[in-house]
Amino acid sequence: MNNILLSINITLMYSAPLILAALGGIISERSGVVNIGLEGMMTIGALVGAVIAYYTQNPWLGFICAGLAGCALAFLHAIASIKFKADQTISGLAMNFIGPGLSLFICKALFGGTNTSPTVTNKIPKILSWMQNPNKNIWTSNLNVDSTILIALLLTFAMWYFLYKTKLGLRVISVGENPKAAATLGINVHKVRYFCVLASGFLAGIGGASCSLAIISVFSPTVISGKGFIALAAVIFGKWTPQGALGACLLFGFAQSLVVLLGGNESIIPSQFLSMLPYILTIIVLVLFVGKSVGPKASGEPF
Amino acid sequence: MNNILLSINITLMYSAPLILAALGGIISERSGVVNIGLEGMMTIGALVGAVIAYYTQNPWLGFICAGLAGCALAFLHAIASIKFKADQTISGLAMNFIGPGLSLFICKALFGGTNTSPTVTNKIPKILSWMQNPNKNIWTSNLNVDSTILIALLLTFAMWYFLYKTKLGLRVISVGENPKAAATLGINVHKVRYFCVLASGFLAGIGGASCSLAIISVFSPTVISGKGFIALAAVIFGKWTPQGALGACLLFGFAQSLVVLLGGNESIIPSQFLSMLPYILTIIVLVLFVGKSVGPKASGEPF
Amino acid sequence: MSDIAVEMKGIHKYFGKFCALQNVDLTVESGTIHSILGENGAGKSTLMSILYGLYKPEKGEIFINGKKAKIENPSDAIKLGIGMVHQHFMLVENLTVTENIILGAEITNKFGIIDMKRATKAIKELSEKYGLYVDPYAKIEDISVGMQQRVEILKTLYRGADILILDEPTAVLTPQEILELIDIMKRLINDGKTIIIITHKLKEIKQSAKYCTVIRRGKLIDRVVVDDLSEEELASKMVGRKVNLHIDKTKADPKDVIFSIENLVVKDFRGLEKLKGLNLEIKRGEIYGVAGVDGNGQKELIEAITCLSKASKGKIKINNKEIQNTTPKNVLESGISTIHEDRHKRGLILDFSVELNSILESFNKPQFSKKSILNFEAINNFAKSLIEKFDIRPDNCEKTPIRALSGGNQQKLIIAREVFNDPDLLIAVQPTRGLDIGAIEFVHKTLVEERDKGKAILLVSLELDEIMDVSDTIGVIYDGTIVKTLQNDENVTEEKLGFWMAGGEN
Amino acid sequence: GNNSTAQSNSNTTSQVSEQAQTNNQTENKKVDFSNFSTAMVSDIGGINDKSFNQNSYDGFKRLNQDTGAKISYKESQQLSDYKVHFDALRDENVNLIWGIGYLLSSDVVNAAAMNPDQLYGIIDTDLDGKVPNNVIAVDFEDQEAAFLAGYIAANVTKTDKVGFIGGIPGRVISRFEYGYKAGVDYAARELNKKIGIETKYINSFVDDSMGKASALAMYNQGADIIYHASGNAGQGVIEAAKELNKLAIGVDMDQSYLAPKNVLTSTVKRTGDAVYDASYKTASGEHLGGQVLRYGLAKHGVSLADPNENTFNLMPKELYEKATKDIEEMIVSGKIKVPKDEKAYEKFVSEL
Ligand SMILES: Nc1ncnc2c1ncn2[C@@H]1O[C@H](COP(=O)(O)OP(=O)(O)OP(=O)(O)O)[C@@H](O)[C@H]1O
Ligand SMILES: Nc1ncnc2c1ncn2[C@@H]1O[C@H](COP(=O)(O)OP(=O)(O)OP(=O)(O)O)[C@@H](O)[C@H]1O
Ligand SMILES: [Mg+2]
Ligand SMILES: [Mg+2]
Repeated sequence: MNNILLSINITLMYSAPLILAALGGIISERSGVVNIGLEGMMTIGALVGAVIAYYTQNPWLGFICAGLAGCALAFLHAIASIKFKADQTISGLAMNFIGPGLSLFICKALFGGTNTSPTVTNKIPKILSWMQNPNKNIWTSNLNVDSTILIALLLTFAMWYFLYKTKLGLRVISVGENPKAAATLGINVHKVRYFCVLASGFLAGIGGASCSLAIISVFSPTVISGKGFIALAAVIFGKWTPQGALGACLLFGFAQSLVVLLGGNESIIPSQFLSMLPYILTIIVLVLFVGKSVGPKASGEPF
Repeated sequence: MNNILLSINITLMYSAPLILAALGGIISERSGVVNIGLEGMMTIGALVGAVIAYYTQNPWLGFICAGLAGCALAFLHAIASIKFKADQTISGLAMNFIGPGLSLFICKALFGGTNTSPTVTNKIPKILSWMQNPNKNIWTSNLNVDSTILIALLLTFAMWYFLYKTKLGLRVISVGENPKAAATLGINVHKVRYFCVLASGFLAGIGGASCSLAIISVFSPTVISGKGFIALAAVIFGKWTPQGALGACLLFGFAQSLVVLLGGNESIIPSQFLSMLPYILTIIVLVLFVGKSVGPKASGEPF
Repeated sequence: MSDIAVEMKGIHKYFGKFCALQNVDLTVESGTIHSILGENGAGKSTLMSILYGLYKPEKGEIFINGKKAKIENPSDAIKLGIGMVHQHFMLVENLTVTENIILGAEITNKFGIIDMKRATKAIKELSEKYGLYVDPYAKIEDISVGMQQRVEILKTLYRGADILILDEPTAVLTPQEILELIDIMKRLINDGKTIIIITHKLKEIKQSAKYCTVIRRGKLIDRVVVDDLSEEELASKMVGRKVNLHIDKTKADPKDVIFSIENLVVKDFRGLEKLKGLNLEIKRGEIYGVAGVDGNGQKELIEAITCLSKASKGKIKINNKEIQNTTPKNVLESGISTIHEDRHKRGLILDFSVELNSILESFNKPQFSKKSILNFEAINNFAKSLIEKFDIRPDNCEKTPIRALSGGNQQKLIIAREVFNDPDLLIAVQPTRGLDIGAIEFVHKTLVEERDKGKAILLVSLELDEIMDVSDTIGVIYDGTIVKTLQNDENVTEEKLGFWMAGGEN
Repeated sequence: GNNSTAQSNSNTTSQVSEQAQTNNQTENKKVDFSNFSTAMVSDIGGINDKSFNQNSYDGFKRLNQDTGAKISYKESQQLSDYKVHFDALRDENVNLIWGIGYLLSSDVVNAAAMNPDQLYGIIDTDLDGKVPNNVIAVDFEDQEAAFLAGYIAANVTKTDKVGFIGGIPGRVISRFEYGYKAGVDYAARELNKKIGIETKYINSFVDDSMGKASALAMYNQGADIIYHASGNAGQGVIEAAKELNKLAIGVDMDQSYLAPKNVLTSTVKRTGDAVYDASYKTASGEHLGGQVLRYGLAKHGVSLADPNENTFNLMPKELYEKATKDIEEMIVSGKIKVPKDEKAYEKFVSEL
C-alpha cells in the first residue's frame, strides 16, 4: 500500500515538468511550428527560475520569470522559423544548443564561475504545506506532491478547453492544418503562430523551473538532461492532444517510478536494463496502439 | 602556418564522424524516412567497434561490425516506421534512448560492470602511418589525420555518385519525393526504404566507431554526446545533399578548431562564449543563406 | 478491328463495408478510344486502378488480349502493356522530364549507372513519333500542366504500353490543350494503341470516343456507341434522371455598379507585372464572366481582390470603399465572399468536420461564439440547415471530416457557406472543375439564384462553355488587362471569344 | 570553526584508516558494528564507474568486511532520482546515508532538513561551510595532489613548457589548476629556471574531441606534459599524448590504463577511504554531524597514483619518491601552503 502511494508520488513528480513542456510542444505544433527546442527552453527556464527565486526568495516570481525566459528563447525560434522561414528542425536544434550554453554562461557570470546555482531556500510549496507536519504520517507524506503537478493538471485541462472550445483554439488548429485556407478565411497566420510559439516557450520555461524549484532546488547543467525530448515524444505519442500527452507523460513517469522502486542492491534486473524500461515501454505502446501518425498537416511548413 | 595546419587537422578530426553520420541521415531522409535516431546508432556503433577491436585486435573488423550494429538498431527503426507506420520522429527518439542504454548494458556485462571499455590497443591507423615517424616533423604530424576522414570523403563522393548517377539512386530520390508515383511505376517503395534505413544505420554505426577507434580509443558513455544531432543539423543545413552536408560538417569542425585556437590563457573572449561559437555561426549562416527548407517532399510520411 | 484488348468481368470491390464496385463488366476493343462516364464517386477510378494493379478486386476476372491475366501490382500491368495516367499526376516534381520517364525502367550500363544520353535520345524519338513535344531536360515543377500530362503519356509509351488508361486527363487542361490531347489520342489509335478515357465532359466524349461505358454508384448502367446518343441522352444515362446541360435563366436586371477595379497593377515575386493596369466594373444583379487562357492574370486578379497578394498600383472598390492591400478579413467584412479555385488548398480544412468547415469564416459572429467560447449547439444546427438546404450528401454528415465527402459535395458546402455570408459580391473561381454534370447543374443554378437576389457575381473560368452559359457580361482577359467587355447575347460565339483570348485586335 | 575541528581529528583518523586496510591480514577484528547500517546513493555513473562511486563503494565493502556493518546502495540514472532514493532510504532504518558527489548536495541538505533525526553524509563538497547538524560533509584538498603533479611535471619536462586542460571552469576545477601551477612554479624555482604553463578550459566534461584538439594545440605550441581535470573529455587529452608520444597526467583515479607509456602519473581522490573513515567513526559513537571533514594528502584522501611498471621509465624513481615523501611531508606539515584559487596562487608566487 505504502509502495503504491510512493509510486504515485514518484510518478507525479516525474511527470510534472514533462506535462508542462509537452503542453508547450502541443500548442506550437498545433499551429504548424515544430518545436524540437523544448529541451533548450526548459534549461533556460530552470536557470532563470532558480536565479530569480534565489535572489528574491519568491519561488512564484521565479516560476513566472522562467516562463518569460522560455518565451525569450522561443522568440528567437519564432523569428527564425516564421519570419525567416528557416528550417524548423534546425532552428529548434539550435535552441537546444543555445539554451544550455546561455544558461551556463549566465550561471557562471552570476555565481563566481560555478556551474551550479546556490540552493534556493524558498522552493515551490507542496500541496499539503499548510498542514502541521505532513511528513509525520506516511500517507500524507506520500500524497504531499509539489504544487507544480497541480498546475500541470490544471493547464492540461485549460489547454484542452482552449483548443477545442474557444475561437482562438479553432484558429490555432486551422492554421496548423491548412495555413493557406486559414489565411483566405481572414486569419492572420503569422500572428497566431507567433502567439503559439511564445506560449510554447512559456510552458517549456515553467516546465524547466518545476525541475529546479520543485523537484530539486538548484540549477545544474544536467537538471533537464533529456526531459525536453521525452516531452516531445509525449506530444507525438499523445497524438498532439493535451489529454493524450498527459497520459503519455503519466505513463512515462510511472515507468520511471517502477525503475526506482525495482532498482537497488537486491534487484535481480540490472539497473541499466531497468533504466531503458520507460523507453522500451513507450515504443511498444507506440507500435501496438498508436499506429499511423496524425500530426497537424502543415506542421513544419513555413508560410 | 603551423596554426593553419593544426586548424585543418582539428577540423578534419571533428568532421569525420559527423560526415559519416550525416551521410546516413541523407540516405534515410532522401528515401522519405526521417532518422532522428542517428545519435543512438552512433553510440551502439562506438561500443561495438571498440569491443570487437579490443577482442580481435583488428580495428577494421571492429569498424565493419560497428556498421552492422548500427544496421541492427536501424532495422528496429525501419520495422517501426515502415512496416508499422509508426511516427518516425518518435521511433527515432526511441532509438536515441535504446542505443545508449543497450551500449551501456553490453559494456557493463562484458567488462565487469564498468561503463567504459578497456583501451583498444590497435586503433584505426592514420594516413601517414606507413612513414617512419610522422610525428617528428610538425608538418607531417599535423597532416597525419585518421584514415576515417579519408573514408568519409570517399563515401561522400560515392553517395553523391550513387544518388545522382545510378538507377538505384534515382529510385531512392523518387521514393522520398513521391512514393505513390514510384509505386505506380512498379518500384517497391518498402524495399527501397528498408535498404536506405539500413544503410543509414551502417553509416551512423561507422561514424560512431570512428569516435571510439580513431579520435580516442575507448568506448565511454559520453563518446558521442550530441554528435548525432549535429550530423542531423548538417543534413538539413546541407539541403539533403552529400556535398552540402560535407560542407556543413567541415564548417562546424572549422568553428570548433577556431574555439581551440582562439581560447587559452591570453584569450580575451570568455571560454563559455567561445564554446557556443560553432552553434551561433551555424544558425547565422543558416538564417542568412539557406532560407526555406527544401527537404524531400514525402519525408516523414509512412507509405 | 474486333479483337478485344481488355475484358473485365464481374468485378466486385469493397472498401471496408462500402461496395465501390458491384458486378461491373468492361469490354474494350483494341484500337479504339473507349470512354467511361459516371458521377463523382461512381467508381471509375477504382475500376481503372484495379486494371492497373493498384487495388485487388474481391471478385472478378480480367482478360488482356484474350488471355486471362493476373494483375497484382503495377509491375504486372506494365508487363502486360498497360499504362495509366492518373487523375492526380504521379510525377516527381524536382526531377527532370527524362528522369521521370525512365524511372523504374532505367537505361543503364552494366554497373547500374544511368546512361542519360541514350535515355534522352529514346525519349526524343518517342516524342517526335507521337507529336508529344517535351523538353527532356526541364524539371517537372517548371513546366506547364499540359506538358506534365505529355510526360505522363510518354511514361506509358516508353514502357511499351499498348493499352492506355487516362483518368480525367482534361480536367486540368486549357481548351487548347484539350484539342491537342484529342489529336494525340487519335494519332495513338492510328498507331494501333487502345485508349480508355475517363472524363466528365460530354463534348470530349463525343469528339473522341467510339464506345462509352456508363457507371452509376458502383453499378454498370450501359455500354453504348457514342455516335448513337446525344449529349443530353448520355448525361441522363449517367445521372439517372433528365438534366439540363444549359442553364435556364431569365435576362439579367443589372442595377448600380457596386464593385470596380481601376488601373490595377500586380507584380509577381520576380517583379514582373502580371496585371498591367486592369479595369472592370460589376453591377448588382449581374454575373460578370472573365474569359481567358490560363496564365493571363486570373490568379493574380483574385489574389489581389482577396488581399492575399499585394497590389502595387490601382484601386479596388466595393460599395465605394477601397479595400486594396488590406487584409483578407477586411475583404470578407466588406462584403466579398470567394469560392476559391483549389478547394483543398484554399477553401477547406480537410480533417475538420463539416460543421467546423461551415463556420470557418463566421465563428466570430456572436451567433457562434460568446466571449471567445464556441457555441457548438448553434454551430451544429447551422451546419444541419446548410446540409438540408443545399442537399449535401450524405445526410447527417455534419460530424464527419470533410475529407470523406466527394468533391461535388465538398464544393456544395463551400458554396453554401459563401452564400450564407450574404455578400454583396460573390467571386467564383472555376467553381465546377472536376464536378459531374449533376453537380455542375446545381452550382450554376445557385449562381443565377444569387444574381436574381441582387448580388454581383464575378465568375472566373477556363471553360468557355461555362462562361457563355452563365454570365451576363463577359470580360476577356489577355496579358494582364481586360481587352474586351461585351454583353453576352446571341452574337457572342466561341470563335470570337477565342480570337480575343489569343490577343487578337478587335 | 569547522575547519579546525576536522583538523584536530586528523591524526587519529588517518591511523584508523590505514589500520583498517591492513586489518585483513592481521586478523585482529575486534570491532563489531553489525548493528550499524549505512547506505549510499550513487551519482549518475553508477557503482561501477571506475571513479568516485566505485571507490566509495569499495570503502563500503571494506567496512563491511572489517566490521560486519550492513551496507547497501541505490544507483541513480538522472538528477531527479536522488531525491527519490533519499525518500526511499528514509523508511529503511539506516544509520548513516551517504550521497556520493557534490551534485547530490542540495538533495542531501533537503532530506536532512525534512528528517532531523537521520544522519547524512555528502562526499566532495564542503557545502560552503553551511553544514546542517545532521550532515557530515567530506571534502578533499585536491590542490595538494595537483601540486605534486605539477612538481613532477616541472621536473620531467624537456621543453620547459607544460599545460593544464580544465573542463567547465568553477571552484572545484580551480583547485586543480592553481595547485598544479603552484607545484610547477615551486619546482621551477628549485631548478632555477622558467617553466611556462598553458591553460585551456574546454567547457565540457564530455567532449573528448575538444579535449584532444586542445591537447594537440598545446603540444603543437611546445608543451610536452599536460595535466587534465576534465572528466571524460580527458580521454581525448590522453589520446593526443599517445598519438604524439608526449606525456599526460591523469585525474581522480589512476588513468595509466588508457595509455601506459604516456600517462606520467595521476592524482587520485580516495573517496572510499574517506567514507570508510567517517562511517567507522560514526559507528564508534563519534558525532561528526555539522562538520566538514577535509581529506588531503595528510589523511590519504588524495595522493599521487601508486607507481606501476611504467612509472619509472617515464620519470626517475628518486623524483617520485621525493615528491611523495619530502614534498608531501612539507605540505602535510604546513611548510608549503598550497593555493586553491587565483588569489592564493598569486600570493604563493609572490612569496616564492
Ligand atoms: N481507398 C479508398 N478507401 C475507401 N473508399 C474509397 C477508396 N477509394 C475510393 N473509395 C470509394 O469508392 C467510391 C468510388 O471512388 P472512385 O474514386 O472510383 O470514384 P470516381 O468514379 O473515380 O469519382 P470521380 O469522378 O470523383 O473521380 C467512392 O465513393 C469512394 O467513397
Ligand atoms: N484513401 C481514401 N480513403 C478514403 N476515402 C477516399 C480515399 N481516396 C478517395 N476517397 C474518397 O473517394 C471519393 C472520390 O474521391 P476522388 O478523389 O476520386 O474524387 P473527388 O473527391 O470526387 O473529387 P475530384 O473529382 O475533385 O478529385 C471521395 O469520397 C473521397 O473521400
Ligand atoms: Mg475526382
Ligand atoms: Mg476518379
